[in-house]
Amino acid sequence: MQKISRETLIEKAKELLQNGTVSSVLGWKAGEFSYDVTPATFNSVEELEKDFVYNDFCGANFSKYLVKATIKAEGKILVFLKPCDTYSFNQLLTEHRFNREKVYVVGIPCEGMVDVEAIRKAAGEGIVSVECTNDGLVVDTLYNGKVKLAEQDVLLERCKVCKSKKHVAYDELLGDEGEVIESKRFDEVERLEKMTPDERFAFWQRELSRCIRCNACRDICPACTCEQCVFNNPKSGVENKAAANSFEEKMFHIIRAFHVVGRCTDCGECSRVCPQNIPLHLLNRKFIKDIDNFYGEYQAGAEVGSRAPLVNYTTDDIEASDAVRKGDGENA
Amino acid sequence: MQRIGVFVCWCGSNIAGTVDVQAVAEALKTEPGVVFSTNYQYMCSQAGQDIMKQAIKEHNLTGVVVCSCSPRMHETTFRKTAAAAGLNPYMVEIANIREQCSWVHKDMPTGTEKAIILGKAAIAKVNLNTPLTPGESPVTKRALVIGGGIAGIQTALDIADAGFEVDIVEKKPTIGGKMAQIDKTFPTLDCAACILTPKMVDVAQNEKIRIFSYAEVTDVKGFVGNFTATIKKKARYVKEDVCTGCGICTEKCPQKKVPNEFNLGMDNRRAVYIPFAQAVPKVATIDPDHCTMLKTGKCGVCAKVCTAGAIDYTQKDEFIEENYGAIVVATGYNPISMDKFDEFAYNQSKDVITSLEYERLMNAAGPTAGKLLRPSDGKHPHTIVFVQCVGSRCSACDEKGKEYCSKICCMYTAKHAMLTRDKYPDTDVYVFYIDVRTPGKSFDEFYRRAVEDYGVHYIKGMVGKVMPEGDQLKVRASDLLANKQINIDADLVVLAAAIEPDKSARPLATMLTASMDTNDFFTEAHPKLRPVESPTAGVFLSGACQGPRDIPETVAQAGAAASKVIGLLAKDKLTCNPCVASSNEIMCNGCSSCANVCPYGAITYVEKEFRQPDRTTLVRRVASVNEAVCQGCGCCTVVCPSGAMDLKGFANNQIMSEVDAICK
Amino acid sequence: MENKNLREEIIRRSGVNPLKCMRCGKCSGTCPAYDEMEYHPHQFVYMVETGDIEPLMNSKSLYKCLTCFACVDRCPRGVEPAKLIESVRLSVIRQQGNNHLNTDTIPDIIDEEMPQQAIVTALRKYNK
Amino acid sequence: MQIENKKPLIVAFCCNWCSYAGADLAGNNRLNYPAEVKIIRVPCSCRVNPMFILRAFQRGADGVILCGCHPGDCHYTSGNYYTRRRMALLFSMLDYLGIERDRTRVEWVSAAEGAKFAATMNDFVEKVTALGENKRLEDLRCKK
Amino acid sequence: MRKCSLSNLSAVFDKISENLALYIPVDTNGGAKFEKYESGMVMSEALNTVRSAKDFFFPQIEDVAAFKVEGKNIEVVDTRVIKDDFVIFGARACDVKAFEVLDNVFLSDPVDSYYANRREHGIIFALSCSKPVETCFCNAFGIDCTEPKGDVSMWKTESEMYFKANSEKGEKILALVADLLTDGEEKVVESEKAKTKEVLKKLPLSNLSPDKFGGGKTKEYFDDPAWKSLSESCLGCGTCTFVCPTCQCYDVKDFNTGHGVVRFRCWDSCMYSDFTKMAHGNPRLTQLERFRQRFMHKLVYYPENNNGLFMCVGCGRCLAKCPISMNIVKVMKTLGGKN
Repeated sequence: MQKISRETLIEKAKELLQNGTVSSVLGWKAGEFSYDVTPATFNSVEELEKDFVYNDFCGANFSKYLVKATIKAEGKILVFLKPCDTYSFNQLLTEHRFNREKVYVVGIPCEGMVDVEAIRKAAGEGIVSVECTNDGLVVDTLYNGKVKLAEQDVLLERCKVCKSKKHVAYDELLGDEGEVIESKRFDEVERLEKMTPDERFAFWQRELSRCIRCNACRDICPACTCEQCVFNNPKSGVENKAAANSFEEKMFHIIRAFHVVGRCTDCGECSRVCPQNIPLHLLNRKFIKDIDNFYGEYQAGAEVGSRAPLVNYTTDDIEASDAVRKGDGENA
Repeated sequence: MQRIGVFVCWCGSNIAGTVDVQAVAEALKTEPGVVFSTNYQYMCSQAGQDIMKQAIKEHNLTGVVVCSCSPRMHETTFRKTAAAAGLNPYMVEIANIREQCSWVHKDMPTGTEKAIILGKAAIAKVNLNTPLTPGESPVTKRALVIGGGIAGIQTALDIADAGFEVDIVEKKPTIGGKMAQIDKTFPTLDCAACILTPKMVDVAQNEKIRIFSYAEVTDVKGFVGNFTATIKKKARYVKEDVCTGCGICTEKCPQKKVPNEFNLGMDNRRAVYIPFAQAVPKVATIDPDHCTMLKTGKCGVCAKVCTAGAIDYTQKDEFIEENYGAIVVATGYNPISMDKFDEFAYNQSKDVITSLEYERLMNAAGPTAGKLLRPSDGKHPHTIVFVQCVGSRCSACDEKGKEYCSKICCMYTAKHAMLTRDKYPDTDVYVFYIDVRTPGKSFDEFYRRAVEDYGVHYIKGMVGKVMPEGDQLKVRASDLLANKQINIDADLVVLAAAIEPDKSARPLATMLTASMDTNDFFTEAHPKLRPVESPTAGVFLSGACQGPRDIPETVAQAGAAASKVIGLLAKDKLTCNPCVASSNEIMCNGCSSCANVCPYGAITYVEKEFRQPDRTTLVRRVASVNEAVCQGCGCCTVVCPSGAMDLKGFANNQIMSEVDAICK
Repeated sequence: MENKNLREEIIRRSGVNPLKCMRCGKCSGTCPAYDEMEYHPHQFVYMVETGDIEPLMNSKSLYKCLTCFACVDRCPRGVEPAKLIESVRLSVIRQQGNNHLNTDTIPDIIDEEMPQQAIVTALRKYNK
Repeated sequence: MQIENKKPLIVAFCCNWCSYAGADLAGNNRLNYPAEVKIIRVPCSCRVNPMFILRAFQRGADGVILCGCHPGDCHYTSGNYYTRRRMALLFSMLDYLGIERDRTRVEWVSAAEGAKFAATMNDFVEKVTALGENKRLEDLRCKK
Repeated sequence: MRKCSLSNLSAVFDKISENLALYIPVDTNGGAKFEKYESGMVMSEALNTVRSAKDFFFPQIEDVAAFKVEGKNIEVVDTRVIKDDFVIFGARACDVKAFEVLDNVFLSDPVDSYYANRREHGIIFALSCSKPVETCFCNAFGIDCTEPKGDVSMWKTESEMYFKANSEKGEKILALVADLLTDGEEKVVESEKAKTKEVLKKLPLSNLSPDKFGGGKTKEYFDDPAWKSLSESCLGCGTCTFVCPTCQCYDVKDFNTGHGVVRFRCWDSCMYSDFTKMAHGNPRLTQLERFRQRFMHKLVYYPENNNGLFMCVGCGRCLAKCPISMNIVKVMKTLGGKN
C-alpha cells in the first residue's frame, strides 16, 4: 500500500492549480476495475476529484508523456513522479526532449507497484475487486472468494528489485526522500550468463518467439522517443511490421536494446507492458551490467547532462574480445 | 535506375593471371543497372581511360564500376576520367580485384568467383550512388593568434611575413609571456630578454600585426576560413594611443603595496604600472583592484602627473568583433600550485621557492637586481637544494600533481644549478632527481657540464620532507644509489614545479570546439602526422598549450603552425570533402549524441520550425552539419538512434547493399 | 662530506673523475667478480665521489677486483672504475705504513726470480 | 568424416586509412588468405553500424570481422575508441543471446601490417569454419 | 452427445494427431497459447489464449507469393503451405464468433483465397466457458459462452469432456475417435451451463450494452469531444489490435532475399502512425483520428456494412493487455453514457 494518499496528491494539485503555478495535471485516472488505471490530463479541480487515483496500480511512468504534453500545453504541467520515473525524466532532459520550464515536478514516494498478472496467478482468475491495506492486499475473486496476498509477492518485477527510492529530480517533494538501494536486479542476468551458450540460445529463442511486434515495449519506453523509429522507416533497411522469423525477432530486440544503451534507466516499463510477458528488461540490464563492469558504474538519468558510455571513451577501454569473456563472468 | 558501365582491368597479368577477366565482364553484364561491360589490358592507361570516356558518352552511362587495383591507387584517376567525360566523379566505384583478389588467391576459379562478387558489390553500391558536389567556402585572409608569448609572437611574425594580417590577443598588459620572466635560456645560456625583446619590438612595428593586449577572446563562431571572434578589450583606464610609456605615473602613484605579479609577488608595484621596462605595448595600466581613485573616487595623482593626458578613469570594457580565416591557439602554461605539497614546506618558509621564482631572483631586473639573496632575510644562501619532478609524473592523486613529465624541468634545473655554481662557487648545490631527461640538441652535454665541470651534486632520489628549523631548512631525502637516507641543512630549496595548461584553455577549447586531453592540453589532429593542427579544421596549435615544451621546440612549432595557417590563407576558396554527414531534420530528435562524438565539432544545433499534422507550427532542436568542418568519419551515424544522420558516399543503404551483394 | 682529503688523494692518484659517472651500472654489469663483492664497481665510484671511503677501505671487496679492466674498457663515460679501486687499495697500503717507493730504489730490491709482471705491477703501484 | 564441406562466408569491414591499406599490403606481398573473406571499405571502423553486422548474418554470412586503426592511431583521432565500446557491448550481447562468440571479431590492423591482416583472416576463417554454418542468426528466406 | 473422461483426453489427442495436425492451448511463460499437439502435452486450464484463434486463418505473417530472379528472368512461385485439414481444439465461443466477423470480410467478394483455403481446412472444436472472468463481456454482443458454435461444441465438467458435432467435418473427427468416447447425457451439460450462467450475472460488465452504437451513428459520434481525452494517453502501439480476434487489417510487403522476392502480408494496426500510408501521406495524422478509427470501425462502420454485426466479441483481451488500460469498454461507456 502506498504511504501517500490520493487525497494528499489532490490537495497538492488543487493548490498548484489554484495559485496558478500549473494549468494542468498529469495523473492517473480510475478505470472499470480496481486495477485498470489510465494516465490522463486533468484540467480542473472537479476532474481531479472525480477520477484521480493513486494506488498500487499506478505503475505508468509519465516522463515520456512530457515530450508531447509540453508542446501542447499552454501553461505549466504538474506531473507526479515516483523515484524511478525521475531518472527517465532526467535522461529526457539530457537529450533535450522537452522544456524543463514547462513542467512542475512533484516527487512522490513509492512503496512498489503491483502486477495484476501476479495477482491473477496467486488469487485465481476473476478479480472482482482489490483492496490495498497496510498488511497486504485483499482480493475478492469470483471463484476463490476473498484471498489475502502479501504485497511483496505480487509486486512488479522491477519493484521487487527496486534500484532507488531516491528522487533525482523534483521541484517539490511529498513525503520522505529515500535512498539508492543495493539491488539484486542483476541476479537473473548473472544466472543467464552462467548457462552454456546453447542454453542461453534456447532460452532467448523461446522467449522472443512469443513476440507479436505490437511495439508496446518501444512505445512505452521513455528512451524511445525518436521522431521516427528505424523500424517504421522503410528507408532504414530494417523496417518491418511483423517479425517474419526468428531472425527478425532477434534483430528487433537487439537493435532496440542497443539504441537505448547508456540511455535506458532500467525503469522496467518494457517488461511491464509486454502482452507476452517477454523479460525484455534482461536485455537492457545485460547492457547496464556490462557498462558497469567495463566502464565503471553508470546510471542513466542520475544527473542531467552526464555523458552516456557510448558517446564517451577512454584510451584504455577493454577490447571487444576481452569484453565478451568478461561479460560472461570469466576473468579477463 | 542507373545506367552502369563495368570496366574490368587485366592489369597485364597481375589480375588476368588469376582472374578470368572475360568471365567477370560477362557475369556482371546481367546485374541490375548494368548496360555495358568490357575488359581491357590496362584501364589506367590513356587508351583504357579513352575506352571509359567513349562508353560513358555512347551508352549514356550514369555510373561506372572499375574492377581493377585498389581504390587507394587509382580511384582518383578514374574519377577524373569520368569527370572529363561529363559524369559526376562520385558515380565511380572501384572493385578491388587485384590487391584483395588476384594477388592473394592462387587458382583461377576461386579468383574469378570472388572478383565477380566484388564487382557485384560495387555495382550494388553505384546503383544507390548520387552525384556529389564538393562545397566551396571563402577564406577570410586574416589570422587570430590567441596568446602573446614566444609561441604567439613567432607564429604572428611568420604569418605576417607571408603578407597576411594577424591579430594577437594577450590577456596580460604586455606580450612576452613566460619567456620575458626567464633569466637565461638553456643550453646556450644567452639572456632571454636579449633574444625575446627584439622580437617583441618586431611585432609592435609590423604593419600586418595588431596587438590586443589586456584583452580576451570571449566568443568564437563559424568554421574554417570563416571564423568570427569577439574580443573583449578590458578597460586599462589609460588611453593606449595617447600614453607615451614615460612611466611617471608608475613612480608617483601613492598606492605602493601591490604585489608585483611579474616578479611573482616577491616585490611590489604601484596600482598603475608597466609590467617591465621592455613591455610591448609600452603603455601603463591601472589595476582597478588597487587603484584608490577607481575604488573610492579620491586620488587622481596619475592623471595630474600625466603630461600626455592619457589617464581616463571612465574607460569601459570594449568588445570588438572581427572575422578570421584561421585561429592559432598559443595559450601557454603555468607552474602548478604548490599548496598541496606540504612536505616541501612551500607555504611555511619563504626560502622554499619555485624555479620560476628562482629565475626572477637570478634576473638582473628582478626583485634583488640579480643578486642571489634569500627571500626571508636577504642573506646569501650557501647550501641550495633543488628538487625535481615536484608534481610531475605524479599519478597517485590527480588532485595533487600531474601524471605527465613536464619535460623542461631537468634542463632548467641544470641551468639554475650551473649558473649558481658559476656565480657563487662557494655554494653547495644539490639536485635531487628521479631521472634526468635531456633529449635535445646539446642538452645532455649541458647537464653533464653541470655535474662534471661545475660540481653540482646530482643525487638519485627524492626529497621526502623539508622542515624549517631556525633560519635553516632541514632537508631529508633518499640517496638511492648509496641506499641510504640523507639529511642536508639547506639555506634555500627550489622546487621544479610541474607545468599545466593555462586555465583559460578549457573555456577557449569549448568555444573553438577543439578537443582536449584529460590534462587540458589541446589534442592534435594526428599525433605524428598533423602535430600542429587541432582536429577542428582551421584551428592550429602553437607552443605549450599542446603539451610541455621548451623554447626551441615552441619556436619550431610556432613556425610550423604559421606555415599551416599561411597554406590555408593562401587559398581563395576551400573545397570541402563531399563525403560528409548530413542530418535528416524531420527525423532528428535533437538528442546531441552525434555532437558528443564528433571529433571536429562539425555538428551544431539549430531551432527549426516544423509543420504539425494539426497545421500548427512546432519549433524543434535539430542537428545541422557544417560541411566545411565535417571530415566524414561517420561516427555520428551510428550513435543516432533514429538514423537521421547519414554519411554521403558511404550511406547506410549503400553499405547494406554491398553486404547484400556479397552475401547473396 | 667526510674524508675530503682522502677523496682528493684517491682521485688525484687514479686520474679518474668520478663526476663523469652517469650511474649506468655497466661496470657492475660486466664485472666477473661481482658475486664476490660487497660493494660493486659502480658503488665504488659513487662512494668515492661522495667521499664515503672508510667502508670501502675496510671491505674485502677491494681485493676481489681482478683488475681485468673490463669496466675500464666498457665504461661509456671513460670513468675507469678499476683504476679507482686500485687507488683505494693504495690508500690502504699507505695507511698500513708502506709508503712510496722511489723508482730509483727499485732495481736494488729486484730479485732475479721475480716475475716480470710483478715488477711492472709494483712499479705501477708504488710510484704514484 | 565431414560430409558437408560448405565454405564459410566472411564479411570484413575495413577502415579506409589503416586496415584497408593493410589488406592492400597483404596483396602487394602476395600473402594468401581464404577467398571467403570479402572486404567492404568504410571511412572509419566507427562507421560500422550494428545493423550492418546483423544484416550480414541475416543474408548468410558466417562470420563478421571489423578492422580498424590501432587505438590512438585513428585517422579521425577517436573513431576506433567508439568502435571498441560499441562492439564490446554488442558482442557481449550476442554472446548473451547464445550466438557463438567466434563469429564476430574486432582487430586492429595498421597500414603496415599486411602480414597481420593475412594471419588474422586465416585464423578467423579457421575458427568460423570450425563452427560450421551460421544457424543462430540466419534468415531462411535468404537461403537458396 | 458424446463424452470422454478428462483422464482419457490425451488418448483422444493422440488419436486425432495421428491423422491430422491438432492444435491445443498449452501454458507458456507468456500465458496460454495454441500449439501443435505432440504426445504428452497438457491442455491449458486458462480461460483463453493470449493471442486469439484468428491466427489459424489469418496468421500474423503469410507469404502470398515469391518471385525467383535469375539473370533477367523472373519466375513466380506459389507459397501456399496449408494443404491438409487441421483441428483447433478448445477455442472459446467469442473466438468462434470472431470467425464470422472475419468471414464477412475475407469470404465476401472478392474472396481472399488464402483465408478461404485455411478456413476450408480448419476444423473447430469449440469449448464452452465454465469460469468467465471480470473482463468478459461477450454477453453484450449476444454471444452465449455456454453454447459455442464450431464444427464440434464441447463442455467440460469436473471430470469429463462432452462433445456434440455440428457439422460433417466435426462428425468425421468424432468418428475417428469413436472408440474413445461414450454416450453422454444432455442434462449434465445443462446443469453445467446453468452454473456458468449464474456466474455471468455477477460479472461487472454484465450490463454493458452496445445498443447505442451500430450502423448510421457516424455523425453522432465522429466529432464527439470525448475522443480527445480517451485517446490522449494512447501510446499508438498495436497490442489491442494484435490480441483482438476480430481485427483484420494487414499490409502487403516485399522482402528482397538477394536472389528473389518474397511477397507477404502481415497484420497492421490502425493505431500505427504509418497505417494506410499512401503516396500522398497518411489519411489519419493524429493519434486521436487513429484511435477513433479503431472504435468507430468496431462499433459503427462494420455493423453498418454487416447487418448490425459488431466487430467486437467481448473476449476482454484488450482490457487485460492494453499498457495504459484504455479499451473498448471505456469508450462505449464514455460515448454511450452521454446520450
